[in-house]
Amino acid sequence: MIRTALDQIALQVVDLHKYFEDSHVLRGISFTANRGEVVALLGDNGAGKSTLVNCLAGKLLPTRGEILINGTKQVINSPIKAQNLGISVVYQDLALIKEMSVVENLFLNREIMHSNTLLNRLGWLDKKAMEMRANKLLRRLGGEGIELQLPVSMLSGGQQQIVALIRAVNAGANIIVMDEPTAALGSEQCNQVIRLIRLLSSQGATIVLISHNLGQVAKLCDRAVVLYQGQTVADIAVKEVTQLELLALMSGKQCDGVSANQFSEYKS
Amino acid sequence: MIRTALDQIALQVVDLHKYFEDSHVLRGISFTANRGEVVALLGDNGAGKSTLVNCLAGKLLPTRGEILINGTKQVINSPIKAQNLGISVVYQDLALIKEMSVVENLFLNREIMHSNTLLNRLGWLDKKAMEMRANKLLRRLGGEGIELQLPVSMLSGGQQQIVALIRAVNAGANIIVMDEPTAALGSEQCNQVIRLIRLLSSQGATIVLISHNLGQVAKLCDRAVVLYQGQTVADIAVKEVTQLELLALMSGKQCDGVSANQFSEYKS
Amino acid sequence: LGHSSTTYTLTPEQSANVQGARLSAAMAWHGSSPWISAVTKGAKAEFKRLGINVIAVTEAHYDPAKQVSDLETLTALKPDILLSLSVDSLSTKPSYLQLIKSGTKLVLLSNPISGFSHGADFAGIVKDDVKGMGEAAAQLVAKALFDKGRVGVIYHEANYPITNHRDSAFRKALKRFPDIKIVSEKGFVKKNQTAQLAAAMMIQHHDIDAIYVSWDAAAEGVIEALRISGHKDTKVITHDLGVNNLIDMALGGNMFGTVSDRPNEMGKLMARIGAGAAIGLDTPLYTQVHFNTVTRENIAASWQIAFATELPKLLQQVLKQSEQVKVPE
Amino acid sequence: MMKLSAQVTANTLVYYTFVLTVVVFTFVLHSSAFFSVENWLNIVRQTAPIVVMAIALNVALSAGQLDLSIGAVVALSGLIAALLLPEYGVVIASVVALSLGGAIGAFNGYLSLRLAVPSLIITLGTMVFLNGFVRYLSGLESIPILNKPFLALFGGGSIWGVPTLLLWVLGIAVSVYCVFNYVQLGRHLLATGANVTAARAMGVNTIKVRIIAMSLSGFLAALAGLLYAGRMQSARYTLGESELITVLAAIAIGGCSLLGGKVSIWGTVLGVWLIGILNNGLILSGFSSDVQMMMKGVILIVAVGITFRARKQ
Amino acid sequence: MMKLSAQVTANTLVYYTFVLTVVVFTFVLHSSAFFSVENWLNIVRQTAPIVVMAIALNVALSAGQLDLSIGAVVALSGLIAALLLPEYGVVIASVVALSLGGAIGAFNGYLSLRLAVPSLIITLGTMVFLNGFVRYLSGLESIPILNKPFLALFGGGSIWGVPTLLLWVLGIAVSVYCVFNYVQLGRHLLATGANVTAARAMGVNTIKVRIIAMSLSGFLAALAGLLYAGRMQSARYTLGESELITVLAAIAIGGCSLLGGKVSIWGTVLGVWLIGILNNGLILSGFSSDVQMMMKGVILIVAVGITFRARKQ
Ligand SMILES: Nc1ncnc2c1ncn2[C@@H]1O[C@H](COP(=O)(O)OP(=O)(O)OP(=O)(O)O)[C@@H](O)[C@H]1O
Ligand SMILES: Nc1ncnc2c1ncn2[C@@H]1O[C@H](COP(=O)(O)OP(=O)(O)OP(=O)(O)O)[C@@H](O)[C@H]1O
Ligand SMILES: [Mg+2]
Ligand SMILES: [Mg+2]
Repeated sequence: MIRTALDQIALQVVDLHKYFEDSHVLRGISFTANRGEVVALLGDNGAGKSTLVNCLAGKLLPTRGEILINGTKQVINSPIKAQNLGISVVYQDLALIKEMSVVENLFLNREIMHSNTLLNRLGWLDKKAMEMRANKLLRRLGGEGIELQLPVSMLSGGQQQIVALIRAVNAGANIIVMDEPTAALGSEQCNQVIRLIRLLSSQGATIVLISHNLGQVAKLCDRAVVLYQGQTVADIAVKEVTQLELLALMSGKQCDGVSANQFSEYKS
Repeated sequence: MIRTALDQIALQVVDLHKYFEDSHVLRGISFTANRGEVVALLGDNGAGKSTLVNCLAGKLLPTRGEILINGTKQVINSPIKAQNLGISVVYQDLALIKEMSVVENLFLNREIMHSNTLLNRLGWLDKKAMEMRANKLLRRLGGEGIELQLPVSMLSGGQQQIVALIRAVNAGANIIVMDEPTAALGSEQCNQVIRLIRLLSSQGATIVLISHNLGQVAKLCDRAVVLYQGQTVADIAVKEVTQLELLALMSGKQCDGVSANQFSEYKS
Repeated sequence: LGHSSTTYTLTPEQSANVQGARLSAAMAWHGSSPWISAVTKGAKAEFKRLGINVIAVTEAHYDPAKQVSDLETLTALKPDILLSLSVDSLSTKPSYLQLIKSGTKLVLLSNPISGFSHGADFAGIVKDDVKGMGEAAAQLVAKALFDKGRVGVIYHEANYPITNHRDSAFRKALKRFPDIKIVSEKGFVKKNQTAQLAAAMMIQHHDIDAIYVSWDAAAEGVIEALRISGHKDTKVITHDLGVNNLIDMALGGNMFGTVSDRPNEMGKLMARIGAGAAIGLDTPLYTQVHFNTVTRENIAASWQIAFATELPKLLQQVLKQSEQVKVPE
Repeated sequence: MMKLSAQVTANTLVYYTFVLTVVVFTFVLHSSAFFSVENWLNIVRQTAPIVVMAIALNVALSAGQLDLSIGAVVALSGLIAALLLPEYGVVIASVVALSLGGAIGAFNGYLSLRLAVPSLIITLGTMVFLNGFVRYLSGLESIPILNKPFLALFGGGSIWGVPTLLLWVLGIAVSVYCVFNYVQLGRHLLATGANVTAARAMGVNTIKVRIIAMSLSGFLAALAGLLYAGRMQSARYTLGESELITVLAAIAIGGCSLLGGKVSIWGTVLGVWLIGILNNGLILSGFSSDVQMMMKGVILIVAVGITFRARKQ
Repeated sequence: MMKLSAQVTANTLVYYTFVLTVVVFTFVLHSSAFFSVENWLNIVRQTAPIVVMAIALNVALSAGQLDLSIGAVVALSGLIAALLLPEYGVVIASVVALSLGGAIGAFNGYLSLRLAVPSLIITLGTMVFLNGFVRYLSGLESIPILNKPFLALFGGGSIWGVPTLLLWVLGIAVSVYCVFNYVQLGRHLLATGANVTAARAMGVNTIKVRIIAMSLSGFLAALAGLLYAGRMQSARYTLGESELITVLAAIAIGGCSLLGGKVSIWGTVLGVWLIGILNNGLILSGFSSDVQMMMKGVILIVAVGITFRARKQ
């Protein structure tokens, strides 16, 4: 697979901090992700991964620190802003509207409007087009069995996750952040997601992937950024470490192969 | 590890069907689980696993079919009934009350009351006792970092799952049904859960485990019941099949090693 | 035509004519109160005597829109006679006209409707001597204070002609007593506010000797406030009769006196005028009903005149007790 | 206990019709006047402004906002129109009244979001303020309306035998129905009402959407005010004041949740009509007003109970 | 946008005090009578039954149920007590009135769950029915109460200089506060209100809990009725009728959500007092009632806005 423009930094996070009242959840997160790269974000439960994702998504405002998109410093103060910056997110809690149907969720805020100019102005929806599109998208990720008109609350856990994934991927974003996107998926669906991620990154998208499945990470990712209690403790090429070493890093232990300082080289 | 009373059937499901309006989701589920056994419930996304769990938990009433607990036919028409029958469940969606704190969730409906007889009668809570107990329980599953007084909504995804697990395990039930209990957990926590399940089953509890992680299933389970589109297509000893064979069964393919009919021996 | 009267009667033949005509009647009131119940009762009794069938009674919760709806609904019944008190003459006028067009004879209580002509549009108005009642209330205040003292006024702050006129008649009449001063005036929108208003008034003016309130139900709150704040000697003067305040009066509480009209008689008169109009008789434009000034001494008699019913049991008991108490006085 | 779809469902209609029929038959036994065309047109006319108020509240609720000020906006709008009509004519008077309604709604929405105070409290404040203001403005007098075009447009007249008020009701109901079923805005309103957090995460401008919901609610309430004024040929400070509870009842009966994210336009229309029919039938039946109220309560519970059971099956 | 804890928080108190002070100072400029002990006791007495009503509604809301019938139950309870007192004495009269309140609440709860109809609609039906019934029962007359022990117990008197009504308010508030903070029932009420599905899945008997919530609400409403009757030394069919909106406002100001799962007893008490102080201060200020209403609206928005902003920080 050919990685394009690997040297272009798409996303850079510099010394990010986040407090919730007086609990200091992110205590200095720094890492970079290049164009077309798949970066794993690893860490134990409660390490702060989702909090970081929320900061990138504009759902939370970091207390301190910088986020650079394509080299420019940005204040991501709302999900709309994140969207405009080309960031798309699969949230751990999916953030779907359970009462609304699958199509409605897939196209919320990205509705396909009627082609007639007048109706288009009014925001008149082209329901047919959306359904056709949705069917195509679902097939791509093994979601053929999902009934388009069913409210999301009636889908199985895995089916809901597929819907959230498709929604995020369909945004045509340059940076896609995925918070445990395969946690509820079966093996076959998992593989389809892995193939999709490969495809997207080959097309130049930057992927930040959170996963507890180290096997998947080893197969898929170029680099791994390890968080421990809200701090980045390592940022290393996946090929250079074993899974055991990664586990050690995640539980706060130093390991022989990589020193925690090693990752400071990546810092600008 | 010594399995006690393996021949006693703790849970038996016979030809269970469930319709949602006109969609036929469970189309004949039959399997048994013996005392002290760990039974895996496998199936693709949307196969009907969680629906089956909901029927066992008393959240849904099956349209047709029978459930026998310790050999007696039971109509499980409410979660209270299930609880009284000694069934405890970790739901896929966790079913925690997000607005309430961790302790409150752990002890909801199992509150420790004040020892003073009068106050006890009034239902006066012994908050101290509950906190101490909660701390002990959390430590057992790697949840030391979880703040007891925080509302569950503020916990990380994995932390929430730990809380739900502990709550279910703490009920002292004979039959524990776990719907993807490790989906959001890190490797270390996963291992702790595996150890816990082994301990519980060695103490005589029957465990029904739903998991997409076949490696985990192979390590932990005695038997695997495979669902495909709402039907049981296999019920086999885990040792007798390879992961690939299981995958084939889950995707509806017959496989050489085991015929689908084989499981009919387990029926009745 | 256009004459005023204090009574209206039907001769026996006229009554017989009415009975033969098999008429129907409806009533559309503005709201509900013991007073309007007494009017309804009087009217119903008279209608019954005249063989007229009462087919519907509505009350509008003091909401003109509701009254318009009520009137429109009544058109479907096509009553021959309609007795009504209009909440708001302007907005109800079109609906009255609709009824009148279909042949209904309209008898009004208290409030006229501007632009309606007597005979053509309506049969007559039965009303109180509003000015006289206001003046009588002023007399009562003077009597309570021995012509000298400070007065508070708690008045109905809404567009409602009867009470508005009565209140201003009271104010005007009180000016005839040079040593009586109105020191505070507060308006209420809903009658359950009067306790708050009275309490506030007494806090600002500890030395108020008497309070005038627009009507009886509103006076209950005033008496409650006076009682709780310990102002035993402040007298309350109002209009209409209510058991609760009469008991207070009988027991020598804050309630000093009230001016009562005769709702039962009003109902009877309205019924008769409606019946007369329905068989084509001439009817008076205005029919005015007398009022009574009620104090401790004449409670029982006034009740009988106003409501034509037995005195309520509790009130009877209290009156008996207080007479016994009064003996040694 | 699962929440139902946020979609607008039309199939509940059947059950309402059923309930209506039950109610109708209850009265048939008592009164034949009930069944005249005239009487039915009466009911339609009487309930028209209330239907529009109920739709207004429905729009606010769809986005999870509660608007208690609609009653007061009704009074204000009617009054403003009545005051402006003699000098400025029907166009300016209506436009000013409607814009004012929309502006008050927008103000409510903006303030509630800016101060992070529930819309319930803000609109309660606005309601109390406006109640005082209309009393002040009108001097407690009714203002007559003599302007012919205004009365023709908003009043109790008819076009080809169909009451203008019915046309208004149907026109507004159809438009709002379309917004919720076929237009992007409708989706965003419902998404915001069902789950603000998720809608925001998906990039919906929930603040804008909620302000739009409140403005639309204010605008429609103002329109209800014009319809009231037209029907009564006058405006009064008490207009719409006491209808809030009717409107809430109608909406709840209609199947719209007070928790947001759901909307049921035709259910609401039928809900108001049901209450209108009840009032009308009970008056025609000749009961005293005490008994009328008692029966109203009982019938309400029974009718709704039947509806809900029927819907569940 | 994250939901806050379902726990009862006492720390918001500070902010209310702050708002109260602001409001107080607004009036200080106008009237010195405002600051007399007499006036403050006066406010406490006048608001006492409303506080109890508000706590009643709070209990219902905690379990996610809305109880619109509390106003009507207040009237019924007062009336029943007044009618029974002369013959049966204080004990029987109060017990019957209170039990009736509890029974009506239980009936509401049972019916709402049995018919699967929102409690809003059922209690609306009950409210309308009872409104009619109390009118019928009372014949629109006030029923006087002369029973001395009853008046001493529920009335406007004092014990050691403290108004009995204040003792009632504090007693009830403390008890209900304890239930929600220290007793199993409170947890179950809040859990049911926050998330019925999850509470049910955890084995809470949500049906029983919600019926208990409604019964308690009815019981407390009936108690409010006795306090009203005691204070007014009479019972009227209109008692409590028009207080529903005040009660809703107070609860919303007090920080209790109308969506259930949250409760704020002291916030509610202070909310009612805030509204009481506002009314009192405005009356003392001598404005006309139009201006009073306008100012009330503005102050309400401003005060609550300040409170919410302060609380957020
Ligand atoms: N709103 C909040 N208030 C207080 N603490 C919070 C809040 N949100 C998150 N936290 C805390 O921040 C920590 C990190 O949470 P986060 O969700 O980022 O973890 P995570 O790395 O995604 O874990 P997981 O793998 O379990 O999803 C947790 O300990 C959590 O309790
Ligand atoms: N209330 C409902 N109404 C209609 N269909 C439903 C409902 N609940 C579940 N289903 C359907 O039943 C099927 C099985 O769902 P279930 O949740 O049991 O799957 P599962 O095996 O648990 O899948 P997963 O591994 O993704 O959790 C799904 O296709 C789902 O759409
Ligand atoms: Mg996470
Ligand atoms: Mg599942």
